[in-house]
Amino acid sequence: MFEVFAAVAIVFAALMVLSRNPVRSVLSLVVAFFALAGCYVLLFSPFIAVIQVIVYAGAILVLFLFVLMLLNVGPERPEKTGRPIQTLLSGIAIVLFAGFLLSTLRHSGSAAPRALAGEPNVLGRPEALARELFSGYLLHFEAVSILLLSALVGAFVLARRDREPRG
Amino acid sequence: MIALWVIPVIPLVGFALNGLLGTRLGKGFVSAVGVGSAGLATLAAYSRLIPYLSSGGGTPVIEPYGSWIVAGSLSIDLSFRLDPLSALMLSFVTFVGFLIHVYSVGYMHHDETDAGYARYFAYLNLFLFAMLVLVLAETFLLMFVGWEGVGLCSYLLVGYYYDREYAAAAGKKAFVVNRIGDFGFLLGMFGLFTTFGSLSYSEVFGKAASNPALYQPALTLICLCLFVGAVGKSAQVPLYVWLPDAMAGPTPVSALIHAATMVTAGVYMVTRCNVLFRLAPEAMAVVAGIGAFTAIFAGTIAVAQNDIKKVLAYSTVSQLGYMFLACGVGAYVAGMFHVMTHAFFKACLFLGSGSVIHAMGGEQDMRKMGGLKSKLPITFWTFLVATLAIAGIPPLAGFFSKDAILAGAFEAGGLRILWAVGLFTAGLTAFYMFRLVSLTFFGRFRGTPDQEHHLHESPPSMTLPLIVLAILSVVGGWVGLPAVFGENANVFARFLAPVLPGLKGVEEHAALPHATEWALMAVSVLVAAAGLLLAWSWYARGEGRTPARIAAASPGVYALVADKFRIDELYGVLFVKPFYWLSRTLWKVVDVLLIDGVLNAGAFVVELTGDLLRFLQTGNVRNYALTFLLGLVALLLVVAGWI
Amino acid sequence: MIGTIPLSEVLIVSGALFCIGLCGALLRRNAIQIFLSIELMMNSANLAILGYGASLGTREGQIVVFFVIAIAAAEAAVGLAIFVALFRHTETIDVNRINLLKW
Amino acid sequence: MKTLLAEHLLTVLVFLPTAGAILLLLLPRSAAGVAKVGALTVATLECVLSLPLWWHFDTALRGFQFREAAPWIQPLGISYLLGIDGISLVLILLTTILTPVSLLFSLTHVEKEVRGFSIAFLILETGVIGTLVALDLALFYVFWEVMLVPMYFIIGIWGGNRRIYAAMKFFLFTMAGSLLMFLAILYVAIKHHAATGVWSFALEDLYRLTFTGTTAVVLFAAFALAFAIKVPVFPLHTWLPDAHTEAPTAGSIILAGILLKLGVYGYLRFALPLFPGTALRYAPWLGVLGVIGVVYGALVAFAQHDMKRLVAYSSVSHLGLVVIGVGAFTTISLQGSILQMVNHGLSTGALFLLVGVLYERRHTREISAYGGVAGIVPVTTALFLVATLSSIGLPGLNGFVGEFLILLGTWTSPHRWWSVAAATGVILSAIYMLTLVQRVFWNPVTHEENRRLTDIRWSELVAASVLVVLMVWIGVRPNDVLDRLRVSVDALQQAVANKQLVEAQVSNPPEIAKGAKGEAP
Repeated sequence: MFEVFAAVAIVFAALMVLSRNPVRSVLSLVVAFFALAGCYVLLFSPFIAVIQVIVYAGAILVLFLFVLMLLNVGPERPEKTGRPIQTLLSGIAIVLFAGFLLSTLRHSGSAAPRALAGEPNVLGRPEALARELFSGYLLHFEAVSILLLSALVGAFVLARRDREPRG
Repeated sequence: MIALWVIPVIPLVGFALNGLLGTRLGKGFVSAVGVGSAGLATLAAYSRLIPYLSSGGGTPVIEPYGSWIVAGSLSIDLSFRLDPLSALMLSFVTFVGFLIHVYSVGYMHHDETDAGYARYFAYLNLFLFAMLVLVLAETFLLMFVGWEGVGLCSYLLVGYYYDREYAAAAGKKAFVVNRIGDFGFLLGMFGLFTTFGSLSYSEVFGKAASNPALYQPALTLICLCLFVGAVGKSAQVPLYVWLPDAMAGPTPVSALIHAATMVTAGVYMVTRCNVLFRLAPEAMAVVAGIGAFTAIFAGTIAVAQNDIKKVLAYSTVSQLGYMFLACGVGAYVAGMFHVMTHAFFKACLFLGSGSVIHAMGGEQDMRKMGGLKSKLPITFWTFLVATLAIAGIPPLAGFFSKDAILAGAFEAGGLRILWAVGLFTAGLTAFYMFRLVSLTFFGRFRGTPDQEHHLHESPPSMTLPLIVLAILSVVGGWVGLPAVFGENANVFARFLAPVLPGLKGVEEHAALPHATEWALMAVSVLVAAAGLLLAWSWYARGEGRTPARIAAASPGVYALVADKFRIDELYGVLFVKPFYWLSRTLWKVVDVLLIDGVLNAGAFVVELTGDLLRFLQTGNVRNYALTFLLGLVALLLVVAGWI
Repeated sequence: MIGTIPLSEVLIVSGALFCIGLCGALLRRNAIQIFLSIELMMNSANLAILGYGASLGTREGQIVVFFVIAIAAAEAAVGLAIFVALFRHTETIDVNRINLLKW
Repeated sequence: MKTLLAEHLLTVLVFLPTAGAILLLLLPRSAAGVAKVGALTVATLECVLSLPLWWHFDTALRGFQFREAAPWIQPLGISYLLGIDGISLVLILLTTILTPVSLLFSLTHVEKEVRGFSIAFLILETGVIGTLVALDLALFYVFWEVMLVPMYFIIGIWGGNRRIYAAMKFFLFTMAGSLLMFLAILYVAIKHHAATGVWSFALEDLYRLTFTGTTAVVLFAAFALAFAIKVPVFPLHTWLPDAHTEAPTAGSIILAGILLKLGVYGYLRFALPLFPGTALRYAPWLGVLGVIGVVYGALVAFAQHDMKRLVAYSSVSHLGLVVIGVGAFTTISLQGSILQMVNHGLSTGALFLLVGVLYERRHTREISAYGGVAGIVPVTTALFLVATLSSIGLPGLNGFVGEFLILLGTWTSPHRWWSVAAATGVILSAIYMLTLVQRVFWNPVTHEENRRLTDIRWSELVAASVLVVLMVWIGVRPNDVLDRLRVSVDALQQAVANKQLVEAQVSNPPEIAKGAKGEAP
């Protein structure tokens, strides 16, 4: 099951990157995120999976779509002056990095402990999660809420059309 | 009995009152405070002097008032000393000072604003304070306080007419040249401190007198340093150049500071340190040499001057040289005697010239005067008395003091060259002084009709001091009659004797035989009389035709003398110009070019590097991301140990 | 094993997604696509965190991911606002044509 | 309240200005008048509070007084240690007097961003006093840098035309030196840890360390460089004319009056007792640089046509004299140097103030723009004359005592010729200062606009009079100051001598040796 979700996620992620049309990119990513949400469920995190669907796939990516439509950006045109060196270097770097990453992860993955503590569905139960979140991580939670508030204000200020002189 | 500190503090209070309030309260108040404080100081001084004199005056009175500076092994007390030497100075400084304050009331009354008048009297009082500190001090450092203080007042009073550039420049010159002397004085004090461990007179002189052999090696240099100070203050060659310029100040100032009191401080100091100087014969020789040279050099210049005050200024320089000549040959008493008599007659001469200038409406050129005898009778007669006194005509004061100096120079032995120079200078003095009198008071009036109309005798506040000083110029010498008039005739010498303690291993000159002394007197009187008569016949009778012929015969020499041997110009080329050049060069080259240049070069390298490196900043986000990734990969490779 | 899933598998998937995102971030020129790629990379990290959390049997993995998602939301809002402002200013969101950072 | 003051007087003195600055921060930006008066009030209160230090200072006690101690950054052994001896005492009083004086002067002369100006000044005062009372190297460094920032702004915002250049130069010069010093401080503290196993930045702990060989030379050089820049010693002086000239009048007063002294203070408090052997080995160089500074500063001053620049170069000359006194290291010359720092603060402060009086009326510092103003502004002239005389060392005023002690003390040291060379400064200073006076105040009036100058204002008069009164006071009763320096200077010399012995005994020169076995210097 996990392999299926993973395969879908990887394929659509690749589609997202390869597509020249940004709208198609976003939609591919939505699919990839749904697949990831499936993975999360299998990793005993149903609550996160739900958030992934609602917040990430639902809210954030829809916001991207809005912006794309607002700006009305067409598909990426091929560049006149290619940047071969940069592309080449990027390729090399990515390959090196990927190789390094994958080889390392394979090893570390196998070395990691695999014991399960408690019932899987206990681990993922939302009320247990909430209890822990609002006891041990209350301060962090509040901090994040302030961060969101300021992001809200910041986004408003940045995207405001009428730029009267400030300060 | 009044404490000694009260004497200088009275004029200091006067200074403070006049300085702070004088402008507001008007001339009446200023005169009252100025003259009053000088008078009170005189009274206070005499209230100490009379008991001191009547008690015989042998032992010095030292009044300590606590310590001033204590640091490490240095301990300077604030203390005053009354001994015969300071008593002598005190007596005439206060009295002449007071007379000149009185004179100033008349002299300054008409030509200045309230503010200027207050300033004048404030400075004058401050000067009196500083001079009294100088005279009464018990330590070298305290003397230095007065020493620099009088220099300051000289600066302020010479530059009194500050809106005239030459006056301001003259004041500055006076101060700076004096500072050069003070530099020597300072070094002398340092030497004294390291040699004797103290700067107090009693300790220094006591140690030196009790163990001359121990201290003798260090003393020559110390004495020379101290003498540099005296050269500056008393306007000797080569530092005399400020004194003639100092005539830019008001005339009473010239009388008080630049004739009677301040400029004699050098002589006072050398006399004060006679114990040290007598242990340093080389230094004494230098003193005598400089003194003699100054006497004849300045006397020569005086012959060719036409400005009435300039003649008197060079005459002062010359007379001061005379005093140093006396000190240099060991005739300290004669030197101090001349200081005193000179104070009387030179003050009288300056005040008289002030009266003349006053009458002439500010004119100082003698070529435009003449025939003032009848217009200014009191001035004329007092001036004549003082001239005869300075020329050395018996029985006026100058005769005795000058004779004592010449006798001392003669005694000193050697080739008697010092004596010859002194004698020649005496003749020169008589000549140029009578030239001055002839040009000013005899002959016919050569000024404008306007000036002639305006001629008048000065007010009593000016003539009274003249009369008093003239009387003193007559009788002042009688306290120091030479030995030929009897063994105890020289009251002055007997009085000052305690100041000149005997020194082990230093022999004193034997007194001259009476016959020689009579002969010397006769010679000096003859020379003086010759000078007088020559001047009289050339300038009063001949109306200057003979000297004009002489001048025309050798124009170069005459111009050189008239231009004061162009010493100022020489100094300009030797010191002033290079100084200007050096200061500008150091600034522009070392500071701006070298130091800042090096720094700016450093800054430039940084800027250049930045200019080059900034091309790495393409502004392309992907480049940054790529660089970031490359860095990360490299780091990972390093961590993994692949590189 | 997490249940039946080996941790290494989770991590490899995560790594693969990360590399794909990296390719996108480096090779795409459209700013929005770059942004999307970054979001993908973030999700790959989330996957790894959840995998570790599950394998260690703690809830902390989930809590961290929860915060990451919250912050991602904030970041997306501000980032997109910047793009809007940028687009209004330069009429493009092609990062090769935007070089305001250039010296 | 009473005990707070009694036991924590130094803390109160350090932070009272900061508290005042915070209060001012609460004011609206436009409340210029309140900000001025408020800052002046705080500074005056500070001055009043500092007076008990003067009365209650025990002149017989060796070591530091009015001590306070509290832990600060414990893991690193950094603590809040305060205390003063005679040397810091006189400089503290100089600071607390000059600050209100400059603020008083600024009452009528600062219009731009008054609140910011007042705040900068108060923070500056905190920095200076903190530097003077800190007995912990880390604390000292913090205050040392705190001092830099407000001064940078004072020059950069309220300065003259080239203020940015001047502020930059000032900042870079000072920063360059202090960074080296910071490294040296860290190194010394690390060595202390290595030697004793305890972290400490406390000065008296670090005094016990002994450094020899190259280590000592490098460390000493780092300290000395920082302080030499601040003084400034001859080739490092070029920031000073620019900073002084461009700074606003009040800034120049503080800069010349106080900040420069901290260089010498730092040298005496840190560089010298920490590395006495090295310091004394290189003292001849210091003295020579001082001699060059005296003559060079005076000569260059003479060439200036900007009044403030002239006074600034005269500072180079005067501080050169102070450096000579320190280099000669005799009891007399050291006392003279410290006294001369105070004197220079007063006389140069007064000179800058009075130049400021003219500048604010005529808006030019060019000497040639003046001439003959003595008759128009007599009171200013009189005060300027007194300040000049104090500056050129006229006996009876303060400058003389300091100069005399330095020259005499140096004369008694092995370097007699320094004294001779430096004594020429007596002549040179008279030349350039009197030339300035002549060209500004005497001579005929050549510029008609000068006839409309108004004489000194009350606030300016009070500010200047305070300085003049102090000049006369120190000139007449120098012992009041010298008494407070005596024991401190003595202790310093003794500590240096003791430690030199220890240094000589250390067998393995390049490495750090154990402390002097609990022998407190």
